[in-house]
Amino acid sequence: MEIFSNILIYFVIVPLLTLAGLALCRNKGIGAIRTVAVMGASALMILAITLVVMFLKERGAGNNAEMILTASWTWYAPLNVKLALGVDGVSVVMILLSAFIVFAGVFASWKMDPLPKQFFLWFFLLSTGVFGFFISIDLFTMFMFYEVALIPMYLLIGVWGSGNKNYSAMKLTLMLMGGSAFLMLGILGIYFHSSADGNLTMNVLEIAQNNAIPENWQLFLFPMTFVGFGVLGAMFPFHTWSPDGHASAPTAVSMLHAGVLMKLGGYGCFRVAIYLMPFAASQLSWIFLTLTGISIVYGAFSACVQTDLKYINAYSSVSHCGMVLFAILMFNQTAMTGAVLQMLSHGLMTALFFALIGMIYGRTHTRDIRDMGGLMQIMPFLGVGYVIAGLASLGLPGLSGFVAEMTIFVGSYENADVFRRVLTILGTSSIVITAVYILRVVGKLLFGAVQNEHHKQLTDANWFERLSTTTLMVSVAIIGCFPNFFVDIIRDSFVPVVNALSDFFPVVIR
Amino acid sequence: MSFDFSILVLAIPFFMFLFLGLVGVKMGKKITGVVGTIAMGVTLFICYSIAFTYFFGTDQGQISAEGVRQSVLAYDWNWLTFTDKLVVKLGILLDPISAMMLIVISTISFLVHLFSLGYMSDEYGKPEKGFQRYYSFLALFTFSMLGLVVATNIFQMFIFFEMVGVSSYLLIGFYYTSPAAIHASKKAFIVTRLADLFFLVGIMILSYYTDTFDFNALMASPESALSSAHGQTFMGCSVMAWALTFIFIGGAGKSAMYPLHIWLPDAMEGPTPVSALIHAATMVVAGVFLVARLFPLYVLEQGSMNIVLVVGAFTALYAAAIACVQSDIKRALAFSTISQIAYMMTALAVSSAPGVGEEGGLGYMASMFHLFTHAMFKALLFLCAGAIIHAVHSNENSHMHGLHKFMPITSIAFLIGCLAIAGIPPFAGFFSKDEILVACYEKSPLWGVWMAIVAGMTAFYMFRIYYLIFHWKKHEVKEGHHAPHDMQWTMTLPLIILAVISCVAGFIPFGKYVTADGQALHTHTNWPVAISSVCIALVGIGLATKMYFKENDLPSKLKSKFNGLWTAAYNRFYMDELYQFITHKVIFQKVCKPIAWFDRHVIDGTMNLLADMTTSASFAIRKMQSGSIQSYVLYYFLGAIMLAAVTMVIVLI
Amino acid sequence: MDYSQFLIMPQEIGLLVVFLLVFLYDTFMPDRCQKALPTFTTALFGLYTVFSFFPVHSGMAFAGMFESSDATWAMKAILNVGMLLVLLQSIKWANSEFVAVRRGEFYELLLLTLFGMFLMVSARNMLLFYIGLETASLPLAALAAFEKNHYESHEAAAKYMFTAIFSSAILLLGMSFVYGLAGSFDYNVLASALGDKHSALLIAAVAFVVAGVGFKLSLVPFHLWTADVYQGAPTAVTSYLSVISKGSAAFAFLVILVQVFGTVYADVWKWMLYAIIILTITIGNLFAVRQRNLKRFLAFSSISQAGYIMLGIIAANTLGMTSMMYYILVYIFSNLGAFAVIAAIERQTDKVTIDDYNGLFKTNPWLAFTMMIAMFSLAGIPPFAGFFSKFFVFAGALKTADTAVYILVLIALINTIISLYYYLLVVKAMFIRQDECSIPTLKSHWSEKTGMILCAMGIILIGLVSCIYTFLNGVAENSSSLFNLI
Amino acid sequence: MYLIPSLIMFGCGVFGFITRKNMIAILISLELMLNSVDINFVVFNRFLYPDQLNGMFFALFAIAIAAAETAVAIAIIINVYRVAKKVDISEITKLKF
Repeated sequence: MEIFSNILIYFVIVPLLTLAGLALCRNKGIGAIRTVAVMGASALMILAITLVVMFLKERGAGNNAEMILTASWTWYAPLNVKLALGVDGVSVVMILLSAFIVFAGVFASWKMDPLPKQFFLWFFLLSTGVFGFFISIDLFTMFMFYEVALIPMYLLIGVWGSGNKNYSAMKLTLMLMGGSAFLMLGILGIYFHSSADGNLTMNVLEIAQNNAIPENWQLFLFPMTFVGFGVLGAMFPFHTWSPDGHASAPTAVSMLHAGVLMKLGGYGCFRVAIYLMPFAASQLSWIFLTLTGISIVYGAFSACVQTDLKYINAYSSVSHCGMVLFAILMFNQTAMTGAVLQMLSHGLMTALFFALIGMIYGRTHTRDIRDMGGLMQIMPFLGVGYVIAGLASLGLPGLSGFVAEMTIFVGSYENADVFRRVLTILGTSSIVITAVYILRVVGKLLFGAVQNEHHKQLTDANWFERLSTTTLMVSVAIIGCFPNFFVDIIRDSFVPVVNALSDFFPVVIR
Repeated sequence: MSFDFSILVLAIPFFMFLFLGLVGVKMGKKITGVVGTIAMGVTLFICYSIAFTYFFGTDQGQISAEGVRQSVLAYDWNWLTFTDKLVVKLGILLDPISAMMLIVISTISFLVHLFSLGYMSDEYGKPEKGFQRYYSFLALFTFSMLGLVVATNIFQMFIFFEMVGVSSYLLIGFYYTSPAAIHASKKAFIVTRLADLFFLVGIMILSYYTDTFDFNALMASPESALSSAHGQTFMGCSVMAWALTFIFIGGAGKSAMYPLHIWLPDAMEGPTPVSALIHAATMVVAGVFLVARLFPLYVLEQGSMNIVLVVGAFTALYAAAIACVQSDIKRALAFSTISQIAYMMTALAVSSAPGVGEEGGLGYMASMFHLFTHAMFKALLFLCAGAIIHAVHSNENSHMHGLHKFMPITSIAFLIGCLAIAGIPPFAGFFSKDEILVACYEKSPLWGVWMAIVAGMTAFYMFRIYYLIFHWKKHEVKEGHHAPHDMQWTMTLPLIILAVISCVAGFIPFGKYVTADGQALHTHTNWPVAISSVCIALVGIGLATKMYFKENDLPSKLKSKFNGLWTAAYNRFYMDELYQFITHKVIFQKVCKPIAWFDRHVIDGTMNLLADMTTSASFAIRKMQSGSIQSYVLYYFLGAIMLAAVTMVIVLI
Repeated sequence: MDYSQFLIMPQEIGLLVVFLLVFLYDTFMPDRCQKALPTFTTALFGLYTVFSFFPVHSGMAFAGMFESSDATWAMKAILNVGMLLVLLQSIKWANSEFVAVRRGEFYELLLLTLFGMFLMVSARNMLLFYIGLETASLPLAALAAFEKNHYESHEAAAKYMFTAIFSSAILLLGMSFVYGLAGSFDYNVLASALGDKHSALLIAAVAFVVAGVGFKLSLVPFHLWTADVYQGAPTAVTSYLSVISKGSAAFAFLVILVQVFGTVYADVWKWMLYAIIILTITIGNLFAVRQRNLKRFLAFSSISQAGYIMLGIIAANTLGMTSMMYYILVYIFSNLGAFAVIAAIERQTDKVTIDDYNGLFKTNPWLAFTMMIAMFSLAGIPPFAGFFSKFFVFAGALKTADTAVYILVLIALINTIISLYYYLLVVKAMFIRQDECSIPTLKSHWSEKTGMILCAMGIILIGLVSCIYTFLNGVAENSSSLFNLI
Repeated sequence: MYLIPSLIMFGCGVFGFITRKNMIAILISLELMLNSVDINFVVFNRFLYPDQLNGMFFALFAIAIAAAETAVAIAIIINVYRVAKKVDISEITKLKF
């Protein structure tokens, strides 16, 4: 069949097959469950790498289309809903990121207990949503996959979480779904104004080409979509699901959520909100820039006083994800490239953080940094991993965070207006605050004397934990050391959106 | 040696970092140390070869047709593309100062590697815990520092600025079980990070207007680079002045200029060889090196230059004053370092553009010269201090006294270092310091006198330290302890080498090789300045001898007489407390805590309030469903009537 | 009389045949065979359902009183599917101790009400509509009172009956006004005779008709009977009430509004519905939040769902009509899925509160799973059908391109969050609560299992398989003349 | 004009429904409402559309259905009485909130 000749569809089929495989496993057959999960995750990783290679080949061969590997099949004809696939550089790297995190996530949840089968079922359902979102260029399927990715969080946190999990799971789900309520209205509004001649379409590319959304409608729909996606992107003041949610979620879920799911927000903001509604974007960007600017600093300051490891990371995510949206709103290629790099970087390093926190928590049964100390002596591997994640987070060159942040800052500064510059400098200040809270937690957690005598008996990481974290550490280092590889993939993908914006906004094209 | 080999300068230390870090644990401690040292030796050899090729070798592009020494771009790889014009490259740029720095860094790093073999072991020669980690970090630092000095563009410099910051963090916090070390490493990192923030902003401004990061492009015509901002101003100053000032702040952070100096004394919590390498000889001069790199820009932007001058001169005096009263020998040396670096900074700031007048560019040359000599003798002093600390297991000079008899080699080496720093001919310090003073007088007699006073104070406090360690009174060996003694050859040899260099380095015709414009600068001794400075130094030494050579109560008398001043200086004029106050009381308590509270209670509270409102609304309308058919029907009927009535009102009226 | 006109109503005739056969079986078969009556009825109805899928001729019968079109045919087929599921679920219950003696009546009344609904759906004359409505209403009162030894059942029946009569009086009042204005009961004649003059009487007429039919749809503020009746009535009846009765009324409502009052859409009933939808969705949700009894909980949830169905009507276009029918179909599967689980558990343990369901996943994973996807579908979570139906219903409403409707949809969307909250409460109880489950591992009857499996498959497939929606859209396009007046 | 008597009657019915306690009385009130509507139909037919009979027929149907409704309602009232032993409507409020 024609549909199976497109590699993109396999990003949905493979998780679904994994789901089917898991469903066939016996509840108690932990070996089989793990095998299926690892096979699924590995297959996804191989697919993702293949996709990158294909993408580079296509681009190398001079295919300059906005999206490549496009294909579409009509799904709901009355609304012109299509299963439209296609990727550009941004989606390719996001898919790659997701594949890595799913892979690491499977190993991080190796000893999941209870109900491992159900856990992995939800886990892969979530992955299906994530991958489906990134390969879609049809608003409807995008939105559908987006919600598919959201709802498993409720059960993943509710059943396998810890702490105040009922509250957190409910809050997270309701807030994210609240965002998607706005989003749905936005998408429908876009659809009904997608074309001037009545050929309404859900296809992002066609909508962008038609460029028919009236300006007053853009002003109404842009906030809807931006806030809708922004909630998932932890934009101030809609971020409060994040600390509680992350704190209660099990390790792999935190990883996947912070690592991939929050990226859906940034990706959507760029792909749907700004790309399709450049006029409103240019008119209203100041509001959202202010909010995201606040996010950056606010998250960082909040992280400084937290005592729970996961809360620290959750607030740091608020800050870092704020930077993603912030950069996207800067409307130039460099900053937007930086945003994607930041998504990659934040995805990997937060996943690493959460993996390590999960492993530490699994041993010490506490996440309060006041109760821990000197863990470096007891579990050197985890300690070193934590330091590396921390250094990546505070932007050490050679690790991913630096590359992303610098691209964002330099790109943001390209804008000549004072407002954006002041915000840029404000955002820049986060590198200091980040250093403060990262070093604070590293100092308290890893260094110093052992706080609790019982901790002395604890062991260092197991092989699967090492595999999981090493994958992420190496990825973080690869991005940090060879950024141009990624920049080359990403950069050109922003030409269309910047061109669209240039009608309304003095975009710096350099 | 071809410049193509220069990549090895970076590759070997980086490889050693990974190799020792990953495989070291499996290798055994001693071997790790030896392997690390040998690798550093190889790096040293390559650095020397390259530097010698650059200065003396056959022409590989470093000498232009007019005989001017120019920079050579050995490597330049695209690393990160920002925009079409702004591309971060990683590469190797060889020019006089970077070649000179290669020598300095590799020499000191090698000697520190060697010294650490002994220092990081206990009395029986057994290496300490974390030995492999130590060598791995040393290699990382060496890599970062070398990368910094060969940077081809300002962004590469920034990258390696960060890298040295982190390696310094890791090495200061080497004894990670000690709270003081953790605190010190954190402080060092955060303070320098704050400075780097300004550096970054400076880079952004600079690169935005000049469209380049590249040093060569910037230096090619500094005038056009500066004028590219088209007279844009911000708060009354041109944006370029802002940019350069911000960049200077970045350098000031690393070079511990007032008020960003507070991390350096604390950084002495790290192992002493590390202090010698990082916090005396190499990393702390990164700021000076940065300003020197951008010297052509600074010299045209006098506003920024004046800031550099004022900060440098003030810091020199301030740190010298504090150094006079410190009891911890490493801290005293640390303040001495701050003071000396400020010296270099001042020298740069007073320098006129090359070719202006007879002495144009003298300050620049002098600064670099002082950088070189200071690196040597300060490393010597620190390594001596390391040997002493290793012997007596304490930093406090009250635990020392009278060690001359026990450790003669160390004592002599330390004395040479002191003489060098005090500026007594023919030791190295005299020559470089002398030229700095000349350059200061050129600028204005005020600065000349000012710096001369600092020179005198330097002589005083160095000899104070010397006497307090090696003389003052007889050393009391505590029971059950070994008597202190000179160390094994790995530790003594570096001392001797550095002592020799400190003795002879002054005779290097520095001006011939390292100048601002690549043309040889012929210096001649300015006798009045030279003589006066020696006199001042001698006065300082004499004073110190009077006060501290033999145990007496003069110091305590003076102390009680100037109690306020003494206490203030001893407590470093309360700068740390001020920072503590700002960070903890203001930022932490007044910013972070309220924000966290706001988040939990207001933002989160709003969300919870929405949920609660829904629930309470649900309870509030509960009565509607009273269970009575009659009320149901009443609602029904009223609903229908209302529906009709309201619509009638709206539609018909 | 032209008997050929009966040919365009094969579905009604088929239903009558089923009814007659059941009646004959009940009356004349020996007692030992009576136990098989439920199975017999279900099987027969299954056959009939398949039969009802065959297309019918479009046309009018009885002097324009009865219309058969693709849309009515599809609507009836949808109702049949729902009916079949209800029948499947009630087999075991109908054979239970107290019900067994009257099971024949149960099925006969049920089939009769369905017949009444068919008339409502096809009616193109006020009189036929009224007769259909009453035929659908009256037996339900008897059915609600079916559990003779339960007091609640009787109370439910009383409440239903009194409110039903009251509503029928209101409806009649409205109809009498219409007659006074236009002098006819025929939809087509009425539409042209009413014109677009806005007299007070016309507005009152519209309001009373809306109020009268609003009773069947349990729109706020005409909904107050709903929860009590759903809770008190036997679960089989509740499930029937909640989906079939509502679905047919919605369709008939749509036809009346657009055909009879089409001329006053924009000024009059659009705004009435506007207010009613907001009230319905919000109040339904707010009440549902607190409920602990699952049947009562589903009653309020169904009230708010009715609000969403109304969005398809306020759209007053073919897309809205398609979406509404589709919504009803999806809603049938989702709601009946939930009721199937409730009925199965209630039959064996008599437990119907959410707290009883704590930890259900441990003891009855499949029941919990079915319940969960039903809840997710009702909440509108992809990939379950509820997501698609919600999306389409919003799309239909927004096609009006009216800014006010955007606001309405936004309010509806915000309400989905509240609804998600209470649906998740059920999921939470089943999956997350770790307490000891008070419900032992149950063995469901084959009929219940089949019902649940059908529902689950429907919930999963109806959304993903787009041809159903596309087909319904084709059907609605064929009836686009309905919207000529808008 | 023609509406006034019937509307008054309808109003009485509603008032009766809401205020009476006995279920039978309520049923009578309901009948009052239904009958008032029947009057409407007949009156409209007679005065506005004298050349038709459809209003009359509608009224007939309505009466018939009202009779059926009354029958079922009485049956239910009897049932309630049998189980709960009361016909007071204000006590039939077990199901609420």
